[in-house]
Amino acid sequence: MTVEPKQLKLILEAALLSAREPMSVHDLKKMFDEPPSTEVLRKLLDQLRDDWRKRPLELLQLASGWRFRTRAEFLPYLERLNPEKPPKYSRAVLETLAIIAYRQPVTRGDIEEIRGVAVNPNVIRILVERGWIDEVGHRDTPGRPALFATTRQFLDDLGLRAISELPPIEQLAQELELTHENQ
Amino acid sequence: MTVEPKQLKLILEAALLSAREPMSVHDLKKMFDEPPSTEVLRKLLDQLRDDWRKRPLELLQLASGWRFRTRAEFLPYLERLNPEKPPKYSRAVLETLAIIAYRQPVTRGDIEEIRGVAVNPNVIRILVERGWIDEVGHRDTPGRPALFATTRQFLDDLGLRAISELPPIEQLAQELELTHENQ
Amino acid sequence: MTLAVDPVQADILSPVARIYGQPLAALPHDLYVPPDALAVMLDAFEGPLDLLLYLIRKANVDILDIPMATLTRQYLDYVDSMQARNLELAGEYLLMAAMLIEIKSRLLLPRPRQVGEAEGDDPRAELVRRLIEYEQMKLAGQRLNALPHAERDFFWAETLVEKSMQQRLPEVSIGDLKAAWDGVLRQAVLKRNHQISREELSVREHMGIILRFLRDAAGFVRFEALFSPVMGVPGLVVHFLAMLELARERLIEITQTAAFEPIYVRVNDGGTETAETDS
Repeated sequence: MTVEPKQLKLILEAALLSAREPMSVHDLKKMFDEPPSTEVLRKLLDQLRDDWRKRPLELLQLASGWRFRTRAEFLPYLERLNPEKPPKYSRAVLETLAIIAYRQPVTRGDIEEIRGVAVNPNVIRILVERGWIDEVGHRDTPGRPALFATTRQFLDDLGLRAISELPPIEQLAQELELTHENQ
Repeated sequence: MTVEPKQLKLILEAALLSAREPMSVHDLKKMFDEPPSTEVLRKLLDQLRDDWRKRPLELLQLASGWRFRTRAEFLPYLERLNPEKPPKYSRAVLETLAIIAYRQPVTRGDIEEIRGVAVNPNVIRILVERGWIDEVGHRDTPGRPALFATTRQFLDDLGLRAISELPPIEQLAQELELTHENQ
Repeated sequence: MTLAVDPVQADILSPVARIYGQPLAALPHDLYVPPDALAVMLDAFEGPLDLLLYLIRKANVDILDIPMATLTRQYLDYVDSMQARNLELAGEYLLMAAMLIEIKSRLLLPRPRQVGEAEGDDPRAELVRRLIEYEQMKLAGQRLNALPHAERDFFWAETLVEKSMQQRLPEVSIGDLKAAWDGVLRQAVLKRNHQISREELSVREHMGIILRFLRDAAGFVRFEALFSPVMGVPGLVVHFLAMLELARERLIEITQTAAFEPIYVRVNDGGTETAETDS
């Protein structure tokens, strides 16, 4: 028996919504005694994709076939259902970030001087890629080293309005003395 | 931030369509910073169920929560996709399952008494491996035999919310009598 | 429905066969199943109760009014044929055979009926109870089987969630930053080779702002263009201090061709000119 197009589309939808793997047109044809033509199936799949335009899933055509996938905008909600431990930055990254935040603009050399160890280029790259620091110029010293400063996005991501809202440095200096005295 | 109801429903839909398990209202709340009330969620879930009335999936309320499943009418098509047929359970398995479901918690001895034959250990193993029954304790009689009961997954897999939704046993007794009268 | 307790009437072997009080001229044709046929169905039965139910149903008799003699004979024929073929299966069946024979013999013993005698006193009562319970469970098993099963009759929705679409970035709090800074300070103190001084943070921030502005402008910028009234007086002062600091650190170049001419500022791109004299 031939299935009418409307019913056909529902069958495709049922199959794709319950499939564990992407489904090729070849796979989809297996469901029918008298499989619709590849052309018809493609047309229906395109329609289905359009039908889902405003829905929380999207129908994707992948290398191995068609599959429904949750739209990216819903991932933050789904993420909370199975929270994975958020990754952490290494101590080197955090200290470098702190130095840039408190002493900006600074060169790699400044950071090395303060931390007492060479700066791994990866550390700078991580922070630049995160959009938290960028090069704001070069110091006019031999080698013209790049100067790094924190960005607006850094402030936004940390919920600050301005760098001055960071725990003030005076306080840190006092703590330093206290720590020092306690030692 | 509060999410508006329309968006809320899309989020619920995204979560339910992609969840690997039934989702309780409690689970669903985890997705939000400021979770909507249970009342609001239930209303939206009901709406969602209605929205899907004419669609190839149905939203079901099961023992452990809400989940989408394919409607029965699509089975003939979908089962062709899985050449591996699910196992048909033997009468021994089905009768043992029925005794555990209706008389729980029961020991192996109880099952043997009702069926009048020894329980094949494989029968219990099949049901345990399917996740439909498990040991819930021991009866305080000599030998301290294990007590078996059905699981939440048994209910979920049969589309039930509670054991009370099983075909009632009183009805069976009535049918028994009716069968006789008709003869 | 009441139990017919007259043992003689209950025994279908007697010339007058009655089922539900209805006399039968002849036995139903399928009451007797030849043992050979039963043997074929050897594995079809789930046990003695199942076999008994089969025989009772075949005989079209009421489970509550079992013709013990016929039933027992049929049953024993079956067990005999089973024993001939498969001895190990016979254990439970033999036990049942013994029970049937015992019930039959008790029924045959004439016994005056007591007033108010409970139904349970019918020797068949226990057997009937077990048969009913077993049949209930047998039917319940069929009912369960008829319910839609996951993976057999329907499938759960299973769509893709690609978590990798959402890259999880490490979170840093102000506290983390402060802790990191504390760590840096402790290191610095231990090394005693670095002077930590009090500093106005906002000047440092504005140094970055100016540098970024100049970088994006890529060339000379008029001095005034670096200031905006929306900064407010404190902001303007800090901004100005930041500019002085930048000049001092030779990070920017400030030029003025003549007195009262516009002042231009640009990033110090390494040119040999210095702007200090003009600042």
